[in-house]
Amino acid sequence: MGKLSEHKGPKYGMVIDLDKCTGCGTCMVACAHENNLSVRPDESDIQRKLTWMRLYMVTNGEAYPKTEVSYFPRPCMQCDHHTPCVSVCPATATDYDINTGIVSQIYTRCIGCRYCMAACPYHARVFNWWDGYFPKGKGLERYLSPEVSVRMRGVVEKCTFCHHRLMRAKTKAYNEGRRELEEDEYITACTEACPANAITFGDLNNPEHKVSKLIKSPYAFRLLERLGTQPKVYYLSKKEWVRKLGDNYLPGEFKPVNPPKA
Amino acid sequence: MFPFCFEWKWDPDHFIFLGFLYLVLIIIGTGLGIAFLKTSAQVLGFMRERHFDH
Amino acid sequence: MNPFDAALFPEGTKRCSLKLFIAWNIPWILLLLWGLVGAVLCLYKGLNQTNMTDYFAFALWIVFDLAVIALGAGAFFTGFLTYIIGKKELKDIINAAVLIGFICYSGAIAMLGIDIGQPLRGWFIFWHVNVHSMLAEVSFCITAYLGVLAIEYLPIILENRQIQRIKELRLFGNNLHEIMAMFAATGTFLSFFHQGSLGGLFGVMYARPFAYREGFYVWPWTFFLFVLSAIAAGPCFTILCTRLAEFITRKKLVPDKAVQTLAKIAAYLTGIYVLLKIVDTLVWAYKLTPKAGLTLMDYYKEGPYGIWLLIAEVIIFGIIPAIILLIPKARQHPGWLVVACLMNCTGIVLNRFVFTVVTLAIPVMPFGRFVSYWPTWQEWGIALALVGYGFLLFSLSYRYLPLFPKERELNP
Amino acid sequence: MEINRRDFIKFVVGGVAGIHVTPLPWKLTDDIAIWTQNWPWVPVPERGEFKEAKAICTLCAGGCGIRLRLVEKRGVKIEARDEFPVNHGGICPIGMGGLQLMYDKDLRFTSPMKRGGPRGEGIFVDISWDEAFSILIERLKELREKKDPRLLAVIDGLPYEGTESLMVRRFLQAYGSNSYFRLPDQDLVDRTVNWIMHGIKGPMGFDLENSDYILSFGAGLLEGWGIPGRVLSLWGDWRSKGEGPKVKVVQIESRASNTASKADRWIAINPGTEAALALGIVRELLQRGRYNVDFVNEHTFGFGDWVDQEGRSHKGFKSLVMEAYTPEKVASITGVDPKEIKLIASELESAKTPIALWGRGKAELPNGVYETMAIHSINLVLGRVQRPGGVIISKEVPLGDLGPVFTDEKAKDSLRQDALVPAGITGIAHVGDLLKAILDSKEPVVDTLFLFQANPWVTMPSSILLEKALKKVPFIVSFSPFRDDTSCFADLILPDHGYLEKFQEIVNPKGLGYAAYCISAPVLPAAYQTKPLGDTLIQLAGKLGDGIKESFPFKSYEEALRQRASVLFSGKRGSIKIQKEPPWKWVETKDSGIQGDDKKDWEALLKSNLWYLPNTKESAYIVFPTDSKKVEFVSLTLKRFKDAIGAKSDEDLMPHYKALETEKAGFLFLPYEMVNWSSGWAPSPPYLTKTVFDHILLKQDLFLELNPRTAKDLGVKEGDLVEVRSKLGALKFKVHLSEVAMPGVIYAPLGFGRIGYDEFLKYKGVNVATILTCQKDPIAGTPLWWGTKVTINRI
Repeated sequence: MGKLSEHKGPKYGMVIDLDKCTGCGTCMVACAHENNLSVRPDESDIQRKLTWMRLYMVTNGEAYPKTEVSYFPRPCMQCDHHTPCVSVCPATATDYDINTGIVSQIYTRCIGCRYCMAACPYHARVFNWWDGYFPKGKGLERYLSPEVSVRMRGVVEKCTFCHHRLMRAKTKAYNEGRRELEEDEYITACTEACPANAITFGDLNNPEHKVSKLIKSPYAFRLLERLGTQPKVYYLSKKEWVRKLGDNYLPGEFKPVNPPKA
Repeated sequence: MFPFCFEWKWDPDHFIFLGFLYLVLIIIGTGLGIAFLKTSAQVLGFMRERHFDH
Repeated sequence: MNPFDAALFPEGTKRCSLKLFIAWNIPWILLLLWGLVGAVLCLYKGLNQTNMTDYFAFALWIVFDLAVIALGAGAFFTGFLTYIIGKKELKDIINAAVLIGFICYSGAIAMLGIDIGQPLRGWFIFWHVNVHSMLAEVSFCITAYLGVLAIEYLPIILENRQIQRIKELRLFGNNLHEIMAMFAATGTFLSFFHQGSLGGLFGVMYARPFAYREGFYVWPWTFFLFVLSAIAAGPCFTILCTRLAEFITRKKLVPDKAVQTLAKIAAYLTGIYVLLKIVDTLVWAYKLTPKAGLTLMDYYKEGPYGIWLLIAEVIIFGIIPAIILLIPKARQHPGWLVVACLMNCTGIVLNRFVFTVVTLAIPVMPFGRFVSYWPTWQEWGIALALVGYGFLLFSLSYRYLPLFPKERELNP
Repeated sequence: MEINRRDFIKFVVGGVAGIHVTPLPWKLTDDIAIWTQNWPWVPVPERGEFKEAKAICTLCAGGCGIRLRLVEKRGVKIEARDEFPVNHGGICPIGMGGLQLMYDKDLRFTSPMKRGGPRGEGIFVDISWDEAFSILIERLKELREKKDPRLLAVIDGLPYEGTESLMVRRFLQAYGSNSYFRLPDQDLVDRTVNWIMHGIKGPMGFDLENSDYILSFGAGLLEGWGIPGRVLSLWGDWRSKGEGPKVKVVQIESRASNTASKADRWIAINPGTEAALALGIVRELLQRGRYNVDFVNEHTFGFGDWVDQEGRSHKGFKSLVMEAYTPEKVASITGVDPKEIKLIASELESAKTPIALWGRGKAELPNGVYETMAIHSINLVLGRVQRPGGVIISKEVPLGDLGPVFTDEKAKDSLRQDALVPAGITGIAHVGDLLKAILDSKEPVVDTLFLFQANPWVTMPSSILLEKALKKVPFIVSFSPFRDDTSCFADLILPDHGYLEKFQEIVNPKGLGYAAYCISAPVLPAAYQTKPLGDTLIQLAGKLGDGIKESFPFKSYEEALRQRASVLFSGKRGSIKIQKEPPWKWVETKDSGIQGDDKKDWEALLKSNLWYLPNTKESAYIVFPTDSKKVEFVSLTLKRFKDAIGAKSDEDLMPHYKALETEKAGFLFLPYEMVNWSSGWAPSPPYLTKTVFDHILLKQDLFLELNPRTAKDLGVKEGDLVEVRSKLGALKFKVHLSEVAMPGVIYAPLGFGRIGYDEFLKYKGVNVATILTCQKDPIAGTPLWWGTKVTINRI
């Protein structure tokens, strides 16, 4: 699987600026809407909450009035190296697309063994413990998008970087006789929704794209980078304490960035 | 599992993994087959039945 | 004595009255029924009937699966020793070993069938197999091996006094018996790989520092440790079961020679296993864990699962039974033997529990939180049904089949 | 032939073997698997042609521009419009989830209904529109003929300047009633301040797009303050690394809210003492002489000491501040270090376009008038009025009116009498006044009550009174499209369309820095048997006849809208075309896009969904229509009403700080608001329940947020169940310990404990608003709610 990383084609990735992120949750709602997530009468159990984009609230651990809170929006990391969930799935229900770098999930193939969930350290995968909540005549099915299939009980689902939006964009481009997509032609629902424009989406393999510039920032980091999963979701923050929360560090290991002299 | 499933690849991994699997199945199959044929042979009297003890 | 019932007993053996036998089995049947209710609920309503969550993707059932498959290893290993190595004395215990193996594997597979979210598509594992998945390897091997166990168990059934009367079946049984070595070999091969792969299952989760291990080629060290621990504990479990049977039937069923041979082999294997486990633990604690930016204690800093688990698993239920078994005097002493076997098996179960539950309870993300879990009655029911099923099948087999070839000699 | 055991066994073995060589079992296995992939109870979204429609979002008075993705006529997704100046690409979670509010049947009144169970249970039975009308007409006629028309009361939560609200007031007037009540919100306080300080009766705006330093006195910029879509998107711009001027945000608040944490600096302050800090900052500026001398001298009154007509000399604002708000004093009141005050002053000095903001949290609950004046006085001494990046006080939208109201004799007679529930000096009474009157007065003050987009159950402090009061009202009619909590007490429902199903309109989106008018045509077909409010009122008037009918000469709501718009067009000012140059650039729009043809212009307006009038250099030089023709630090307007407001000293005419008198005992109990949870009239879309953390709501339990130190004093632990009791009542919470909370103060979120709507919202947590104890603002009469003291007991 290592060889995939050298692949030259587009490799879609995301950069989330945590200093811009206000923790408003619009990304979660947009994602749920875009991807036909089921919503149950009670969604307060974080261990069974169906959401592809999850918001984690973190604090700097200081006592009042030095307290500070921040947020980690967490889509699927679309791990690039030896994708932990892909290699373990016994039924090939999830796969890493060499041409996009996107990790797919085939709901009609998944047998619900949940090995992929155990293998994913980001809890990016959620299981359908129940049948989707669509009571008869309540009308909850009326806003469902035909672009994404509704999942059945007993299968695992996860963020797909709104893969159907890529298809949409490609079809459009094809009809206009273009082979290449423009930078902003394909973006995920959360990227489009974020009111603070904290999320940037694009092709990490394309030096022209904003994302590939942003990830060069000294303030850029990835979640649990040292595990070697090579996530394609990057985070930005000027706050040391926030960056420190991006990974596990032994005492003295974390190297603060000194802001570049202006 | 079969070449006509789309995830099938003609790579060593598949050869080794499924190679062994099919080998095992064949062995088990033959074993059963032998026992079955032998028995029928003995029943039909083509073959003398040996007394068997543990 | 009910004549029809008695007519089924193995020749020249004494069995308790039918009434008593039925009474004895009632609790097991109740356990089975409890499990049945749970199973129906889980299959009909879905896995929301359990307390499993997105964090506890694996839970009680997987622990049970891993445990019984490890303990069931006695079957293939004894088979291997009997037919391949040629330890004739073990012929006196092989039947029991096979039966125990059969119970464990059939039970485990049944439980897995409920554990997955889409049982009706379970066979996709085979059809759309991903050859890189340890779980695929496990599924293939245990299903194939269950077939082998069935074949090994079949002749024993066919040796029932009444069935023996039917020429075809008797002959078929005999003929199967003749080529048992072939099946034993196959079983050994299969078992080696799935026991290993069960370990690989966790070892390969390189993004879960608690479970991840380096290894040899595609196999993490847990692969080999699981094989080793299984063949070390399997025989012990076989011994325990036969001892239990002897205790309950108040008869001697297996000659000491057979038991001692197993015990001796188990002793060495346990010894080697514990040594390697200690090495593995040290490498894990001082090499892999720091590499992930963690210290050993980070794993145990919260939640109900503490460092005591490690101590219990490796020292109390690892080193101690190994030592007892390795001292000939001790393992020849019936009491100590049972104690050692018991501790040994406990250690292995603990090991499987830790890899399954604790691995998932520990957050990897720095801002994640520890989670704990307690099964629902449905989960307990399904798990315990396995025990009920085991007792039931063993009791039936003992009553009606020549499970212990030497029973007559030992009880004239 | 007899079958022996052999044959039987042969048969069985043969059979078993036989079946497996047939394809049957394999086919079956396959079919079952295919069945699991197409379970009939898993919905399959209808396919169809994808379309796109543009609209505005009126779930709050923001009027954000939205794009709707449609499959045939079915809405499947809402997106924000980047080109729309109001929200420039921003949208809030509530707006994002809007479609669920349209389609979730149990959230909506799906047809006219009448009460089918006890009051407040929210049990209704469907009736026809005809029946609904005839029930109401009968009652209104009888009330008007036989009783006092003033017994028809209205609680109006519609945007104040909107056409719907105008129609409601017009209906009431034509009917002959002056019992008009609004929900007390910050908009009302702003209007009051605008009136008493600048002499302008209209909303205030904040030109945040041009501010470079934002001093926020508890304004929850990230909790949903103003237009969330706009503010959140601005926040992103302010935080953009790289080009553009760096904008600095300083948050003054007692709780480490998102805004406080994400701001450049957070200043923890004793709750309710903001005014003191503001005036302390003013004093520091005056001390240094670093205030806008020209502006203060030329455009303000009452800065220095002054002499009235009677020749009596009075203390001016400057001497008041210099005497009363010394750093030490302010520090002791607010708990803010004097060094901090100096720092802020220096920052204000060095900033080019600073602004001081007010309006706690979402600025839905009102602040005090004096308090608001005090904070605004920072803007005044810096001359930050009608300037880029400052406060905009004149945002007139030249829409036409609806023509003369025909008050027939009956109406004239009753209107001559005083209102049954007197309003304050602002001329606007609040729900609170009504409820008190209902509960206290022997005489009936209301017979029939109309509810328009009003849900005081959650939007009004001490709403525990609501239940008691509403149960004393003989007949309640709700025109809400949603099964909101207050509507649960209604006897008759004449449901409005959902927002995307009707003509939507926002005049002057709240807090926007320039005059704007957002309007959009229906983009979804009505999902249920509802009727646009405007049309309902027109038909109601028609059926009532007399002057009322004459006051509503329109065929439809749309016609009324067009009549108003035509005046807008004739003015030829502003633009109905969204220009490249954004409206906050302070330049005249080149091409207004108005062609002078009402039909064409109307279509153009519905296409852009926006009319706006940018501020220009000229806007800076307005004449303030006060008595002094200046901005009044000392409000002569208030002087006129000084008896009514009980003003004794000069101070009472000026911005000043006055502590709320609260009980000594107990803990201060403050509500907080969340951008991802509606604490207003619109329900939270079900998807929002996914965004609420489990330390805020877990199953049915709402969490009380308190500092670990406070918890230690109280002897409570994380997760404990406690009872919080105020003068008004008690609520149950679970405890959550967090350093976010100020020691000694306890916090809980607003908007929970709903009794209306459906399983997604109903009975989740408790409604904090119910037990907030209030005092009345001497000027606006609005509730002052941040002084609630409570006792906490473990249970």
